[in-house]
Amino acid sequence: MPVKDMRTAINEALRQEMEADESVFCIGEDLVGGFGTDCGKDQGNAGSFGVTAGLYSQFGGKRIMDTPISEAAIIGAAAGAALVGMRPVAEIMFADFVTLCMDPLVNQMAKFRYMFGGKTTCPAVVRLPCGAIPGSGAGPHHSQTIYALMTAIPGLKVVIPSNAYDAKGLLVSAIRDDDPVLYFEPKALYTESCDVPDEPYAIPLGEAAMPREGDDVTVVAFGAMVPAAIAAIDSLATEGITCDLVDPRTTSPLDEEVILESVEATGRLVVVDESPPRCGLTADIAALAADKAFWSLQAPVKQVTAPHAPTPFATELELAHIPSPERITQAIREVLA
Amino acid sequence: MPVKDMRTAINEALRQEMEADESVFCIGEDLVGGFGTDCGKDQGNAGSFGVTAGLYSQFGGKRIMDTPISEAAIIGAAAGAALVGMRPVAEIMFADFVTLCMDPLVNQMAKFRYMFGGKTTCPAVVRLPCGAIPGSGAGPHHSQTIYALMTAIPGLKVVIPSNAYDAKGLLVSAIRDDDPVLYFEPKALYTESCDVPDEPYAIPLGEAAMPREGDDVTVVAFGAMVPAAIAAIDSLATEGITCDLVDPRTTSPLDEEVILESVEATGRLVVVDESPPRCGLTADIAALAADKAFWSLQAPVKQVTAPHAPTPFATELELAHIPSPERITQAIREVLA
Amino acid sequence: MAEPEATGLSKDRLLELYRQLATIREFEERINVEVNAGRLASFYHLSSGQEANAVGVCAHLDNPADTIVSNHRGHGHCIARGADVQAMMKELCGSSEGLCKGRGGTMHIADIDRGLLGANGVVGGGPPIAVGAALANKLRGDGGVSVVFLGDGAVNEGAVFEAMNMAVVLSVPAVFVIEDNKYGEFTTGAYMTGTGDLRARTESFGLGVTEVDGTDLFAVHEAAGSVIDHARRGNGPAGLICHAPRFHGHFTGDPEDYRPEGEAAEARRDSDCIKIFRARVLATGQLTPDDLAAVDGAVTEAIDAAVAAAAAAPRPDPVDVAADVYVSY
Amino acid sequence: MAEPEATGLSKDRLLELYRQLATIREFEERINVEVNAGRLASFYHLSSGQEANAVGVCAHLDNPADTIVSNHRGHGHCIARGADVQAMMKELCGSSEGLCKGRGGTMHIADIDRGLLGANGVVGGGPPIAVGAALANKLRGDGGVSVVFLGDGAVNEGAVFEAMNMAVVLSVPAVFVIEDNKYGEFTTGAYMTGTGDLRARTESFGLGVTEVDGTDLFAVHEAAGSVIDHARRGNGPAGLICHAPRFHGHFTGDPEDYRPEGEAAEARRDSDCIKIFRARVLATGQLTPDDLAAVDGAVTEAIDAAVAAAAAAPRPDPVDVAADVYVSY
Ligand SMILES: Cc1ncc(C[n+]2csc(CCOP(=O)(O)OP(=O)(O)O)c2C)c(N)n1
Ligand SMILES: Cc1ncc(C[n+]2csc(CCOP(=O)(O)OP(=O)(O)O)c2C)c(N)n1
Ligand SMILES: [Mg+2]
Ligand SMILES: [Mg+2]
Repeated sequence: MPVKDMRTAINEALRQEMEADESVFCIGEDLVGGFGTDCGKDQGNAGSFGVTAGLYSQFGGKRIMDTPISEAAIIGAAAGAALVGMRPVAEIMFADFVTLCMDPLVNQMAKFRYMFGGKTTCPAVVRLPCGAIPGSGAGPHHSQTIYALMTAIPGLKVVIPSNAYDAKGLLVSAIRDDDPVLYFEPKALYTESCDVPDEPYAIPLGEAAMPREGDDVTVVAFGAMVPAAIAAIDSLATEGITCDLVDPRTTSPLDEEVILESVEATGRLVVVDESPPRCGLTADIAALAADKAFWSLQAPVKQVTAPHAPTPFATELELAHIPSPERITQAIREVLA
Repeated sequence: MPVKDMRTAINEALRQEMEADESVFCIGEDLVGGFGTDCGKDQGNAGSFGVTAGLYSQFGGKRIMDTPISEAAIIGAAAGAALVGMRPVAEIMFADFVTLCMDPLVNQMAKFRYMFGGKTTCPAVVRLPCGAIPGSGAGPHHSQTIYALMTAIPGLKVVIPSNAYDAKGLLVSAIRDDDPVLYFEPKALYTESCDVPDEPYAIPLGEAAMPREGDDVTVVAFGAMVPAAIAAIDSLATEGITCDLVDPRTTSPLDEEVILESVEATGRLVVVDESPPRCGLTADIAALAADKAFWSLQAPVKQVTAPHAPTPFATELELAHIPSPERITQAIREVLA
Repeated sequence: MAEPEATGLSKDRLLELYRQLATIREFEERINVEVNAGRLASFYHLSSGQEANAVGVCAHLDNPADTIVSNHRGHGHCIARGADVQAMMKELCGSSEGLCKGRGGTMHIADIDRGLLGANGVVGGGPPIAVGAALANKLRGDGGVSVVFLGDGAVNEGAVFEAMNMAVVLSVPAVFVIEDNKYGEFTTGAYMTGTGDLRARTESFGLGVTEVDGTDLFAVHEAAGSVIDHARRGNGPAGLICHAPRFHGHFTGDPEDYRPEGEAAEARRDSDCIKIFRARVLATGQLTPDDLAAVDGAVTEAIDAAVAAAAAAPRPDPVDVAADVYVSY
Repeated sequence: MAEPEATGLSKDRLLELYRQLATIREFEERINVEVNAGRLASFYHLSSGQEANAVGVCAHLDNPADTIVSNHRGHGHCIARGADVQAMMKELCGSSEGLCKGRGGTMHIADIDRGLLGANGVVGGGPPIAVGAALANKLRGDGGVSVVFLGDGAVNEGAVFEAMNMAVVLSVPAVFVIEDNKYGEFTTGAYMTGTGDLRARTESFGLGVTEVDGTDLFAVHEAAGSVIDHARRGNGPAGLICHAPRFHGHFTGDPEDYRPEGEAAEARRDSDCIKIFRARVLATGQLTPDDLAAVDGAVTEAIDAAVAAAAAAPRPDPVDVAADVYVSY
């Protein structure tokens, strides 16, 4: 099977869904680049991360369009276009900037169907490059994950792929879904590769993956923390400690079943996320287990997260902010102690 | 001691702190009313909830000013004024509208001190009337609590008073605090009264209250759910079931100690909030216990929350959305079963 | 013989426009009565006095692809767009037979089949949505336009500016109808808008703006016709500013302490778009007192029926509190 | 004798202004070198070409209560406002001795003691903050002003419009300096701003706006002087638009695929504010080649020293990752 990185996988999903369905279009800042210039090329830089490369050449300015730097209008417009049946794929250049379009996300898109009596659909996708790229020094305004805030909002679906294969299949599902879907792209993973089929395929939203299986501990990790957890788990395997690793892939809906089954089998749970600790995904999963898998639990539920602090610029601090395989290993050992 | 409702208690804290400190001023929409009209009165309606009544007459337009309907500019301006040493108290008319000023809250105020190397302070207070008023039909855009989203943000402090006495003392502390504080006012409690001293007093941020003490179960409840929990607990007391009720009063910082001590004593925990369930305060507290009080826990940790749905308009649905004393009672019984 | 040229509209058309004006007025006034009588519990933003804005604009939306986006003061827009008044009244009562099953209420009335993309509880929430709907019109080439109603207070929300600019940049058929009733809640538009010159400010974004007396249905109708036509023909967005007073407070129960004594009463006396309409059509002879009385009678009957139906309508089942959050989950 | 009237500035002043221009240029160009050599890891938004905007404006901020609010392309503003270049360079390297202890980095340089309220990673994040600082100036009556720098791309953020309108409504001494370098990232300002007429649009909010050639320090200096004076005297906010090219890509490492071939080289050749300054002061005879060379030498030395100091500066201790989030917690 062809090996592709996550950037390419996402690009392929976009291209194939645009080919398959005329109502799919892309909108955002600098997705194409060069609007208004005479750069003598088909397109400019194709986004901050090159994810949308080639789409303008293939589909033209009616299917992929650059906008002013106006996040609220971009997401509001996606909401309106979706409400009348289009399938916009909007991009917020960095997830950190959802602060500027929370209203169309949280008060509009998320609530349309419910508050309009179940009579509308809003099949919009919002793509959000998120998280830190360790060592890049992106700093406090270009490193946040944001996905926990969005998971809290009834009416939104939230996707966080952890590898290129899932990225493609989940984006295909997100675009075909009739509900608004926030699709987070962990920036640290853009250049990570794996086998990705050329043809389109859909991975259902709400089904967790289990990239590692074991007996001793259940580890649940999200997005960029999945490879970190794999590293931790694989290193412990040499000592004979084996873990289930659950990658929920979507946090809303959440595949509670797979998580609970695993915890019931192992009796021990470590939850890993690169976001700060308060009211986050790790607490959400830990609380789930403390309620519904309580009688199986044999040790405290450990959360491995960033500290309650913004993401710092300096590499040493940035690396101390993002949970490392070592910290995950340590947490696994703790719940086994 | 004089009996006052929460609205009056908040008004008194504002007035007394404005009297005590020239750098305190109020800014927001319709805090005064009548700007630009010739209404022939000292002021108009004094806000949607009358909380700021009388301040304009006493302090004039330099200390309390109405603005255009521009939430981002209001909170951004509060951030800027606080950064140069003023103590603004800004109001967002309904907490639901933080969607429009998330950036100055989350990316600016919250991060200033950290990203500027610890050399700045931002002593701003943002007042946010929040939550549902049962039976008022305020609907999906005028009923949200929002405080869990803000608790997740490093750099912000979050206050949620549950009675008039605390409301005054906590607002005094919030105004005197050198960090940005989001002060949530559960709208359902504006008309609830209790003893409130006339003189100014400060309740430290980060210290929980324990309005009920008991042996069997620890109940943690926030804001408007505190009276609901009291009703539930008092009704069970007649059956000989007694509960600790922890009212954290501030969710950031959180008084972990009081919660954990209580759970260690009772071995059972029910957490109550009127927000939807995902990535919220109830999960946060449950996860805390599942980690740090694990060995004391004798039963699954139960969360009593709104469903994963927006707040509906119709009274029957609204009442089904907000946790009732009956649901709290049932959860207490469950953890005792 | 009368002078039909005076309005340029057929008798049937005039009767229909009058029916809409009268329906909105009766609807709003009845809500006020119901609230005062304690039979409605929420707070409602009434549009009495501003009926001609809604009716004059929506009269031109005859393409099935046309949409409107309304705001918190949306009953009139919804009625003018053809929403069923019984289903609306049921919604305002929170019935499960309401237009939104009682889940949205007064500030969230929507009827997607009629191109009514929702009232909105967030001031300034609507314009970006309308830009999106207009973008869909453009991409589909369906000849539709999207009209958004916003107030003279809403114009200072950042999202509104962004929407205006983006509508121009993407050249979409969005029409911004600014209803200037002189207030945003308890504060004047004159205070809140820097220059006070809303038209110049809006035009500076690159939208042609027409300003009109919103108490004169015929003026609104004519101006809206050209503005909408401009957008429909692919010339990009356009703006319309309608000046008309609100007769009630900001919401039902507003003590109106901020309002100069007698202002509302004066507006009711001298600036009532319904009185002005009646005087005009009677003067031209296009409609007779009997014609109008017949409409009045039918409207009263319709609203009576709506109120009665709403009072008797089924209540939602609490178990449905979390239904319809998603299509599938 | 030369003609000092030609610039109206003393020799000392001219030397200082030149020192600032040259320092910013050298600072930015050296970062580019360091990045290309792999010695700096992050991405940096360089302001080469736009130095005169920063220098010409900040020259007028002589009241201790004056503040500036910068943006992502902020090195020049910070230097012109008097931030220490060694502490800045250390910050860019992530040293614990950096101006922000290595926690903010290139996009968050702040120096509160010098009235520098922070660069900003959020486009459009600055203007509301400046309105707040200006409001503080007004409430305190301290005679200070608050100046915010923003780009021709940032102008379409809703918060910017809100800030402009609110500055007018509250009549605060805020000065909006719009730096038009023709691009927001990879897209032109001309495309992104509906009418293309930024000045008219800004003025429509009720701000007087002066437009100036940002490659001419003297023009910027003069225009900024009146604009700031206007605000300082209590006449409310004002705007200044400076046109000047950016020599580099949007950030270090930008492939600049969107940019017409040779555009940047041409700008370096014909629109270099430093060349233009030099030619002018040499022509008037106010400064000699030796004067300029002396400054150049000192500047190179200072930046050399800064780079060396930054390379040798202590690294932050990972245990401090969560320090200083709060004053107390
Ligand atoms: C974002 C937001 N801010 C504030 C409010 C509270 N609010 C409701 S209506 C209103 C005034 C709106 O004024 P205008 O746009 O002129 O409409 P009008 O009420 O006059 O019809 C305000 C401030 C809100 N609903 N949404
Ligand atoms: C809210 C937000 N949206 C998008 C970005 C990404 N971004 C960084 S700089 C920039 C362009 C800004 O253009 P302009 O204001 O003209 O400043 P210039 O870079 O030209 O100095 C963009 C889109 C951002 N940092 N913040
Ligand atoms: Mg109004
Ligand atoms: Mg620019």
